[in-house]
Amino acid sequence: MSLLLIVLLPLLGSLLPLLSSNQRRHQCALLTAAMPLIALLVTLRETPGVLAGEVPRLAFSWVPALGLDLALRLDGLSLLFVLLILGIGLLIILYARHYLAEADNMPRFYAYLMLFMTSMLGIVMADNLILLWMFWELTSLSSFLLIGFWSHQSAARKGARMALAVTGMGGLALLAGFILIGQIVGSFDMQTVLDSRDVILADPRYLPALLLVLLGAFTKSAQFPFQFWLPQAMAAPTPVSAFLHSATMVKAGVFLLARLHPALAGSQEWLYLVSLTGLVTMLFGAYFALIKLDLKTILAYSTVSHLGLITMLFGLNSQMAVVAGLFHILNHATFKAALFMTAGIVDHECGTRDIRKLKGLWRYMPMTTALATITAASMAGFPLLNGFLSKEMMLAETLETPLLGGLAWLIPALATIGSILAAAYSLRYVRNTFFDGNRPRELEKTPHEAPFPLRLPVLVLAIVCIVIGLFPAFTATGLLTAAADAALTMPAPELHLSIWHGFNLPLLMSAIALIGGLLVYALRQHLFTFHRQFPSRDSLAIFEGAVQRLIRFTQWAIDTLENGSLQRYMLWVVISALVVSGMSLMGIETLKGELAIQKADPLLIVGAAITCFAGLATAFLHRRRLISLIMLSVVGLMASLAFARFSAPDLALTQLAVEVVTVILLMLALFFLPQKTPKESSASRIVRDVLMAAGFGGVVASLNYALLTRPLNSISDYFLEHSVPGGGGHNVVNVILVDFRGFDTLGEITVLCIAGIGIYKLLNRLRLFMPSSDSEGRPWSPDRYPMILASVSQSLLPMALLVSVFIFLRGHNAPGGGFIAGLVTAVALILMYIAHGVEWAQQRLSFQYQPIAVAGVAIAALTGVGSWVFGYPFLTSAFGHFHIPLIGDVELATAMLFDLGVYLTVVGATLMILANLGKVTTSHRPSKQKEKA
Amino acid sequence: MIRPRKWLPMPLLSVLLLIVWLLLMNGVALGHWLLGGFLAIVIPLITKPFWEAQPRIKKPWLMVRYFFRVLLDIVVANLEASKVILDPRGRARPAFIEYPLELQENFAITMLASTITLTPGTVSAHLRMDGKTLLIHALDVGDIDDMKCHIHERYERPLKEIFEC
Amino acid sequence: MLDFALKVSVALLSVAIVLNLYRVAVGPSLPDRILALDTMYVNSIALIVLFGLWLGHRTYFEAALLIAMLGFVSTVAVCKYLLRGDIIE
Amino acid sequence: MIALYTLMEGVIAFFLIAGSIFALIGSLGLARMKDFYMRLHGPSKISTLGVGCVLLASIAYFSLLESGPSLQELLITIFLFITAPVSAHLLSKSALHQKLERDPRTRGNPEELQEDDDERTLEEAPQGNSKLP
Amino acid sequence: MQHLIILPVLLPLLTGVALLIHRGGALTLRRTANVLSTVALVVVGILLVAESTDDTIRYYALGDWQPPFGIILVLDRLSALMVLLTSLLALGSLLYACAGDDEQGSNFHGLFQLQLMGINGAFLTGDLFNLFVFFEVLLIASYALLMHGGGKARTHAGFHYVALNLLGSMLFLIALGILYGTMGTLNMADMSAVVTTLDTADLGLVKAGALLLLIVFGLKAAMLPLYFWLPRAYAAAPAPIAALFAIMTKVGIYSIIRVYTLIFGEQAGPLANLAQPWIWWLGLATLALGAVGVLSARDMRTQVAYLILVSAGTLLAGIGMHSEVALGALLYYLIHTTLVSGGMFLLVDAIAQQRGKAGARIVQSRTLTQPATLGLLFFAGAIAMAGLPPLSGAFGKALLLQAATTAQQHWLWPILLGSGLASLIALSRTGSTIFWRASGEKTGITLGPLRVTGTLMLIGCAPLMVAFAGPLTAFTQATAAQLLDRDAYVESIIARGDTGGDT
Amino acid sequence: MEALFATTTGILAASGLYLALRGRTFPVVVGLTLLSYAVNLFLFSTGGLTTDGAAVISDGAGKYADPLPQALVLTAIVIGFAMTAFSVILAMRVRGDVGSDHVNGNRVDEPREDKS
Ligand code: NA
Ligand code: NA
Repeated sequence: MSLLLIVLLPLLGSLLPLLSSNQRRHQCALLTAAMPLIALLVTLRETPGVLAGEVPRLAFSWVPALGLDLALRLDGLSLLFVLLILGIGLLIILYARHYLAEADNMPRFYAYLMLFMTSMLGIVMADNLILLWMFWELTSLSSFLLIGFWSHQSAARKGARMALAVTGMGGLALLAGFILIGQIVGSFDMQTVLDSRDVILADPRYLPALLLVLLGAFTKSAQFPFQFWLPQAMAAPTPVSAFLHSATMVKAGVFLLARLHPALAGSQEWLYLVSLTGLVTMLFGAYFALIKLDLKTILAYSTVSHLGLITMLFGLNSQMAVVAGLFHILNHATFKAALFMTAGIVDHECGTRDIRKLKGLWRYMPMTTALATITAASMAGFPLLNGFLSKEMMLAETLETPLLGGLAWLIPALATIGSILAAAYSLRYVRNTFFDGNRPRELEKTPHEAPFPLRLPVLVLAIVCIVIGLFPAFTATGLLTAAADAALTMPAPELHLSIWHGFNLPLLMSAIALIGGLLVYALRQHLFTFHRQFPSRDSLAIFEGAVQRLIRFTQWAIDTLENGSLQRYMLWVVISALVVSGMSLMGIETLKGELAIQKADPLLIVGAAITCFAGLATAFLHRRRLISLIMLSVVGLMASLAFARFSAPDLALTQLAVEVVTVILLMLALFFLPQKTPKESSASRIVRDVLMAAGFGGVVASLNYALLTRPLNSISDYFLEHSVPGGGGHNVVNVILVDFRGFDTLGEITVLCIAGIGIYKLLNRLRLFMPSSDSEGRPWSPDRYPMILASVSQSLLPMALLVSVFIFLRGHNAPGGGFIAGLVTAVALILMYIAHGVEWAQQRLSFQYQPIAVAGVAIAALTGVGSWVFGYPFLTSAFGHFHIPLIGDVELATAMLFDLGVYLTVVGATLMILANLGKVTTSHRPSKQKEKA
Repeated sequence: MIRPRKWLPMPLLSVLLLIVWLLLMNGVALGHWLLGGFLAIVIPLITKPFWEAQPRIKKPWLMVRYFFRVLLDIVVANLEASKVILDPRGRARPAFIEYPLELQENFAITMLASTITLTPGTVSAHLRMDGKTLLIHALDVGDIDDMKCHIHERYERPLKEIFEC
Repeated sequence: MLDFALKVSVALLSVAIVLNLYRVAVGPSLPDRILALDTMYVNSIALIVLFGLWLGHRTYFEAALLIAMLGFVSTVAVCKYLLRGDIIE
Repeated sequence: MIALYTLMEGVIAFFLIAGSIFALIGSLGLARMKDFYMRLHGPSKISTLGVGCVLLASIAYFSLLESGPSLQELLITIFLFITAPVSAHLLSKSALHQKLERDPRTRGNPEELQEDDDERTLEEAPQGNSKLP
Repeated sequence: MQHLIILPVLLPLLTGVALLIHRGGALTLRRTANVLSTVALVVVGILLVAESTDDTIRYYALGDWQPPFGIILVLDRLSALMVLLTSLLALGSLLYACAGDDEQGSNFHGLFQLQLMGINGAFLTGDLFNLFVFFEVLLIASYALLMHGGGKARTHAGFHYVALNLLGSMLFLIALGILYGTMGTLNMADMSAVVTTLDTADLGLVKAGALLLLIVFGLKAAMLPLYFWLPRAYAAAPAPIAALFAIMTKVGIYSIIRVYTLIFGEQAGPLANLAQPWIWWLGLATLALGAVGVLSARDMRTQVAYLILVSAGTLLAGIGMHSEVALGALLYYLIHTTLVSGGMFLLVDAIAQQRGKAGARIVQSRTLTQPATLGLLFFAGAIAMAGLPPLSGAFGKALLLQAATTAQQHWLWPILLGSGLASLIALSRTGSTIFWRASGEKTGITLGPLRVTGTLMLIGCAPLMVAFAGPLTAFTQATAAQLLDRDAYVESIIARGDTGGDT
Repeated sequence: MEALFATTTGILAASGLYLALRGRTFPVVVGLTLLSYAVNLFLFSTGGLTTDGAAVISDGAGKYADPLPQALVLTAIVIGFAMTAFSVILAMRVRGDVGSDHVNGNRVDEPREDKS
């Protein structure tokens, strides 16, 4: 349980500062510090056990499907890191309290910081790979927020994004690597993984898994060639740099190397990949640390270099090297955090971090100078300080490495060069800033010593440096042994940490490093001159440029692909359909099935010829739109005749009615759309479309033919049998519509109703060009409502209504039904609109269309609900034949009520569409008759 | 109290509707009569507002005579027109005739125009907006004035009698 | 006899419809085409009725009635379009 | 009874043939005539009559089949006779509006077919492409 | 409670009808009615999910006509899940809309309910033609809602959307015709039974029909060459509607899952799994292109639209992997992506409102009035969408990655991870521009409680889905197992029919 | 007869599709309508072509046309009508809002977007 506390307390701590206000800064800092402090105490309570070799673990099952458990462990490795994170974290909280300016939002800063602390603790304590990954990515995210904290600075924003992109990429790779490992091992449980080295190394997936994991670790720990994001992260407030980008987050990568060392190390791949990357990074970072001008950038590059060093140690496949690496993690965290804080103090008090502007600060800030000197010396590997110890161990290990075979001497040589450079940049950092002359130039404000609380954390860390440096055996051995135990497959080698190991090669190398560093520092101007030959490369600009290019490329790609042309989009759909159906058709041996071919009579041939002709004419005369429309009418008429011919009178009626309404609608639209289509398509476009259309038609025809010539064993017989006894109707099609498949019909009238309402929406405030003359330029006829038409149409209305009642009532037993009846009524009313105009008709219709249409749907639905009363499912119909004396047999069916709903919907929706459209187009159209009236 | 004007605004229409209903139902069972009667009352009530000017037939018996006269003329006219169409040499004497109307009621004018279209080789092509001149196109006409006279005597006058007198 | 008469009638009406289509296709004017379409509707009524006779059902009565009604409305609508552009005004 | 049947069959056949011949002649007129106004005559009356005949045949047939009067088709006939003239009227109206060419033999020169711009001034002309407010 | 299954269709239908019967009326009343109905729908959804967990497949025979003759609604884990998901998404969108978007045009509330009816119907129906009908209901409602409030962009995108879907409907009908013409039935369970007894001469035809259906569903699901309608339509839609539309692509996904596991699944003999190879490669391509789109987006709405495309590609690839584990994984991802992307549409709109003239465009603009609230929500939403921990997107992706075990399936890894990186880069750019680069006067427009609730409700699902990932994944895995157990499905529908499946 | 019917369906489908691939709204709508006629014929024919079947259940009738596809086509026709109607009005709306009836993406004034 205490393990959970260690992680969760800082998480709680991320909420506490938000409760405080920006004005009450002390309270805020105290609130923030409370939780990690408790966590630290909890950790310390666990420490003796852990040092004694216990590994407290805790696991809750979380997502079994993912192999994710909420599992934590506190082994030596975790403990080392937990202490670093919490210890330095607390110092940072103190430091930040005095570092942040009044304008900075302190609660938010602390919240981010605590969030980061939680995720870091999670990484080091995770006992499950997926859980580790989750915390891993969380550090990237909180780091993003912290780097971008001063969001008004462009560098901060860009630096934050770049860090997120790089570490995010690494994180995703890491996930892939973890999942691969999980697939190899069969579990994400940390201990199982750590125990499965043989399985993992023998698996062919080992190399990809290793590469992916290393990608994750190297991006996080800023290893070459991913080092570039770290210096840019220095746009963050200095406490962040000190905490995340030197002491902790960047250590996550090397932590991971240590953590997975038992599972992944030991192979040649590991040896070469890890140690060489580390070596290169070490040299690269050290070189740039010497060149750079900004204090924090110098420290950032030195961090890169030191991380390289640690990485190299973990790569060496030697147990002692791992111990050295772990030791250096501890040491680097102490001195580098302290150094960053000194840089922050300088920045805070002088307003600049430019090493060229700074000099002689010791006069103004003696204590800071002292602390910086001590910690920098540690960084340089000066004896009696902790940096010296681990560096010497490192040098010793480089001598032992089997790397590079005959060229093995290169490794210690290069390591020594790295150490020389380290000594040089440490010296440069201290001398150029605090000494070297009397007074700084061109400073915005007069420097003075920082307030004590700002120096206190540095002091603490400097003391730690000294204490460890002086009494390594007493202070560090236990912790290191425990950590090494966790990072190694076998018990850690016995540690003999001491200041003095006698005169040996490593000591010589250390000495060379220090003296060489002095020399290099003295000759640094030559180095600068040499470096000036290279064009300066701003990684931020490069990254930003790359992202910009990427985005421009994607924009180009998307704009090219999605050019806004409906034709192209349609074409893709058609091509897809052609490909899949064409391929399937090719798999058919013969298109013709078993059924005998029926003979075609001349009438059918004539009908088919007319239909085809009209269809083709509709297409090829499309540029003359009205003629195309007339041809479409012919097709519609012929289709309806075909339905009649093939024994489907209901279809014939419906097709006919719908066709006429459609044509009226299209004509209404045509008034406002151009009446002709100009010739626009290129010849090649036309050829392409014709081919595509022909292909599509061919496929449709082939499918149709194949289906027509194959026998069908269908469920339809059931409907024919049950229509009369079960549905109470002789017109099977109608019974299917209102009963067997009444649910379809309910959906269908809902569609119609929504279409009406949607169109009403579309017509809202529609502004259109109204042509004052037809396509030939003739002005419209002044005769608005031809008298003869008006006169005849009014007498047709009652007849039409009567006919629609007739068709409605017959529907269940003969062709007809609510739908057709509705269209007849609607068409008759539309005729009124045509003959007399909107105003006239509207005055005479006391009802609105939307309620009618909606009521239709409601009636249909409620009819369905009615069957619940009798304990039947929705839409269950009931019917009965009643014999009433004198009147005769009467059949009543609930399906008729349903059909009434259909009728009303059709009337309402159709009129909603047509009449509303008519209304919209009519307002304020000048006309002589109106003036008269 | 029954107010026939209110409940039966157009008795003639109602009768017509009832007949049409019985025709549609193709039977004379009592149920058909009842439903037909119901519709014959309801539909005129619904459609009443759509009647602009209700034509009043003053002399229904004349109407019947007129109907049969037109029926006969239709057959004759069709035979004549067929002759012109089938004439291999395409002999026709087409003409536009401006026919001055005496009729004033819309319904009567409509009936005249329809009659003219259906009968003697003529189509009523256009009714001028003033409502006083009917433009007639004739397919094969000898003397235009004779034609006008014929129309007037045979159709317009009876219509005038039926509706306006 | 009836059979023969039916067959002849169907043949004649088919020719009539083809002639209508000819006029629809060649025009030359829009009123010509519309007139031809209207005639096609009328001839279709005859055809449907003949079909009912052929089968001995009266199930096609409604179809004929509807063609008559809707054919008229659609002709009226197109004419209105030619005259006024706006059908419903 | 048989005789009546045969007689009725004869009547039906007569109406059928006559009707379809009329319909054909109407369509022939549509196809053959010289100008639109002449083409209008065939369909508007001959075709109508033709269809009417066919409908009469149908009435006769079903009356015979169902041994009782069956006058449904009468409705269609009446409907056609009411609507055909209106269609023809509107069609010729739009033809006149479009000032379609007439056969040179045509006598009479109605003002509707004269080329003048008076109508243009009657309404709307100055509006141009007006946008709705 | 035998009628429970039909309530997800009937409840919104009746509410919608009641709301539409008069255009006017008190706005508050409408809002209340709509919200109450949607809440009731959530409750129904929960009950349905609870009922489905006993692994019995229930059906509701409409009109009391037994399958395969009548239309049935089928309740299994998947349909219950989809219904619940829809109602949750709807509630969030609706709350947001009630803050004022509903007043931008007429009939919003009624159409909203009818849209839900269409979606729920599509999820529940067990009849292929009925599926077509509900597709049309949901489409026409979506057309109308897309146009809510009007505007040039909406109209233009709308026409593309409508025309393409019309073409899609035609293809659907052709496919239906082929399948009916060869199998003689429309009930999906019955089809599943019939497909095993097909004559070899018919196989090619059935295959054509089955693959045409894939085009149709792919069009809805935004599969690669068919997705073109999506970015503009979603970007142009009013925010609450765009949010609701997040479920629309899932209707396509659902249909693909249903049809290609039930009818053309393992048991379909020569036609077994005929669509999965297509779905796999096209899904990967969609995923990749979606990522390109996310990077290319010039405004936030478009960006979220492309994120929808990314998730569609991910889901399709998951289907293409064609294993129980993958199916379970993708269902978890589906829940996540639906809710969170819905929330993102709302959020992006809320942000745009506070940015003055800049609107949703990813350019420098004024400081937001409520940067903290919106920033926090955006951060969470972006993390979830990009698939970073600790939110649900990460879990979904990790589950899918884990499900990829064969060499071919490993293609998913670089593409899925790459798209995640692209999203991360793009969203961090967006976030930094919107929240960090902002300067100048605040507009003073604030987010009302309704908008906050709606957005929070949807984006808040991301952490909730993490906290309850255990039971959720257990449910989705069981759903996947149920989906692949075709025999149980068919037996529980066809065998129970009184009249028996004698085809 | 089957070949004749299938050819007709194919030609209508091809004509409809050709129109649907044009660059203006009106031909697209007309094309989709035409296509829907073809599709309706196609769907209808999947139950087989019955030339002299009875339309309603009666004792004497021997053959019936498959009623199920008819019902499906009826539903499809109605839905198709609703969709066509919507798309027609939408086409007008496009003209009203965008000022052109192009759908080929070339001449639409899209809102200019600032380079970010
Ligand atoms: Na200096
Ligand atoms: Na109008």
